[in-house]
Order: sequence, then C-alpha cells, then structure tokens
Amino acid sequence: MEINILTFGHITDITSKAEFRISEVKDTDELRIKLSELFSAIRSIKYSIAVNKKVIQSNTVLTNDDTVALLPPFSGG
Amino acid sequence: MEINILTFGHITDITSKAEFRISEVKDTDELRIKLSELFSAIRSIKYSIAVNKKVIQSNTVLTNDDTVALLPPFSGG
Amino acid sequence: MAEKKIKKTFIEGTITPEFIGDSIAKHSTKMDIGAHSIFLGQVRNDVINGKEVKAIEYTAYIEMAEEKFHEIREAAFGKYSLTCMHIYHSIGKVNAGEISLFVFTSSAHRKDAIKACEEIVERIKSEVPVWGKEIFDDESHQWKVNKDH
Amino acid sequence: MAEKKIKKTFIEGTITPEFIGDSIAKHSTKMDIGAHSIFLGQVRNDVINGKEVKAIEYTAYIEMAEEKFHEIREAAFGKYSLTCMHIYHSIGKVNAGEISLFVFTSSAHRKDAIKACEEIVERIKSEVPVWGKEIFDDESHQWKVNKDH
Repeated sequence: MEINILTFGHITDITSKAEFRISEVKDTDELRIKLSELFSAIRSIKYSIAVNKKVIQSNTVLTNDDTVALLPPFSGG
Repeated sequence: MEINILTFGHITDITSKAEFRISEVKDTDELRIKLSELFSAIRSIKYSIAVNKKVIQSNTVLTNDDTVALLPPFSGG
Repeated sequence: MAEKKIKKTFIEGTITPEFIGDSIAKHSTKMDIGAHSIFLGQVRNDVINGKEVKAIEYTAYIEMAEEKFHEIREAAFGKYSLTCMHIYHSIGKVNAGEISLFVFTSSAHRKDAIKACEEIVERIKSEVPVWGKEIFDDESHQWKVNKDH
Repeated sequence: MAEKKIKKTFIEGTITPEFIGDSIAKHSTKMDIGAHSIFLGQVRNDVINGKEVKAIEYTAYIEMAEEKFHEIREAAFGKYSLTCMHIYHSIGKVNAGEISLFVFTSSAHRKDAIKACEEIVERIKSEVPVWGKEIFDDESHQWKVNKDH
C-alpha cells in the first residue's frame, strides 16, 4: 500500500520535495508520526492534511494511491 | 424680516423656482404652513428642512437672512 | 477652498472605468497598503409602469453636500485606520449602465477598508443632499426613491 | 474543464489596474446592476527584523484551490442575489505595491454585493490553499502568516 504525498509552502522547504510516495501508513495519524521521523523539522510546523483534496478534521483511514497533501497555514490574498 | 429659500428635486418642480425669498415667518413650523398655502402640491411631499446647511430635527426659530433649504428625500449614489 | 472641495467629490457626468483604474494605479506607490475596498453605484435601467429608465440626472445642494462629505470623511478617518479615502459622486446626467458613485478606501489590513467603505456608502445614501431624476425612454421623468438596501 | 477553471481564477503575476478597469467597463452592458463591490489585496512592503518585503511569491495547491473557489462561488450565488461575480488571484511573483487578489461582486441593490464580497474575501483567506512567500530586499525569504483582519 502506497500513497502520494504533496507538500506546499514551508513544508516543501523541509522535505525538499514537492511530491513523493510513502508506504505502510494505514491512517493520517500514523502518517503524521512517520513524517516526524523522516523530517524532524516538520514537528514544529502546524499543518492540516487534505486527503484527495478534502481537508480532514480527524484521523482518516488511507487507501492505496490516495493523494495526501500537507498544508501549512494558508496565506493567500 | 426675510429669509432665503432654496428648493431641490421634486420640490423645485412644484415651486417652479430654485431660489426665492419669503417674509414674515418666525420659525420653521410657520414656514411649513406658509409653504402649504403658497404651493398646495407641497402638502403631499415629505421633506426635511436645513437652516444654514444644517438639517433641523424640531421647530427652529428663523432670523433675518437665514438660508432655508427644502429637502425632499435624498436619492444619491 | 469650497471650490477646491467641490472638485474633489462631484464629477460632471459619469465616473469612467478608466478613471477608476487610474485611481487604483496611483496607490501602487503607497506600499503600506494591504487592502482596498471599492463601492461603485451604477445606474439601472429599471422598468417602471412599462417605461424604461435610460438615465439619471443628479442634482445636489452642493454647499451642504460638501460639508457632509467632509464630515463623513473625517468620521471615517477617526473611526478606522485608513491610509487613503476617495469619494466621487456624479452630478448631471449619467446613462443606464454607467457609474455615478465611487467610494474607495485603503488600509494596511482588510477590516478597516471594508468596514469604512460600507459605512461611508450608507452615510452618503442617507445623509448627503443629492437627488436623482430618473429619465425614461419617452423623455418623461420621476424623482428616484432610494431603497434602504 | 479543470484547465478552463484554472484560467478563470489564477493569474500569473500581478493583477493590473488596467485589467480591473476593463473588468468594470464590461459591466456597463448589464443594466440591471445597481451596485458593485470590489476588494483588492495589495502586497505591503512590511519591514520584518529590519528587512523590507520587496515581493511575495504565491504558490497554490491549484487543483484543490479551484474546487474551493468553485464552492465559494456557488455558496455566494446561493446566499446572495448577485448578477455577477469574479475572483482573480495571482500566482507567482507580485511586487510590493502591486495587486494580488481581486474580488468583484455585482447586484441590483447594494447589500448583496457588499456582503457577498466581504464573505468571499474571508473564505479565500481562510479556506483556499495558497501560500505567500515574502521575499526580502536581501533575497532571503519567509513564509507569510495571514492575520485574521
């Protein structure tokens, strides 16, 4: 099982990649833990998660090929 | 004792004059009565009165050479 | 002085989109501005008793109107943190589809510009002695009545 | 279809005053419009720790942003009586003093245009995945944080 990760803004600076794949995470809580292990600087960033373009409000089960976006606070306008 | 009357909008249509002088009115209540006598069509118009460019809220004593404007409801913008 | 103020608010005929674009462009040198709020009043071709409004002819009690505009400006600058404020109102004839009121406020953060612009528009509609005469396609007319929205 | 929507909202670089003037001009044929409300976001040259912001570079999660813009548009049309609505947001670099957001609502009577415009701006700021990178005069940068006003 693999998912697509998209990063934006400050988080792209930390991961150095705008897009990558990650495996063996069954839900978004697990993903957050895994990301903290892979990129320690991400721990200090407040970010939301969108699964297939919808921002999730609580832990969400992930399925194969889901697109998960890591969204730091928006600052458009 | 004489005052200057300025008319605007619909009221000018009724008086046919944008500016004229009127005498022997000691306050704005008296002026309203006198105007109703002079121009019967004005009775059906709701209008405010400005004395020297300030809209008055209650009966106001007039003095010689005051400028009194008859203001139908505003419709700018 | 009174003459100068009159020029600043009343504009003979319609306020053109080019004038509005130019006004916006002039603010690019004011780099502490983060937000602009603009209100434009446009003449509608309302159909009243089967007749279509083709223009509105605006008249005003200019001297009193200028004092009111001044009072409204001062009040808005006192109440909101504004960098800039511009108010233009047409006098004379403005055709349906054309613009007759232009209120333009600017501030560092959006709330001030937005709230000030809205308040200024409300005050202009209710407090400034301007009258619109709706001219119909058959050249007859009636005096416009402002709704409260 | 997605491609078409993208063109409608995101504009590469700044939104020029001429573009805004032209957008206003296009509404003169819509003679049932009585009021336009416009919000413009302009890039400020904030000074942060002694360094001046000279530009903001905007990036977005375009696909999700377009869905959000669509949702915001539909909600505004559902809630308010609007004749027209246009939303433009810059993508890429916009210099201090230049415009990066243009929200334009039109209605027969003023309340609808004013309320809708304000609500759309609030929703864009809080719900649309766009990020501004503040670029300083020494070429260093920091990610912008939106205040809630």
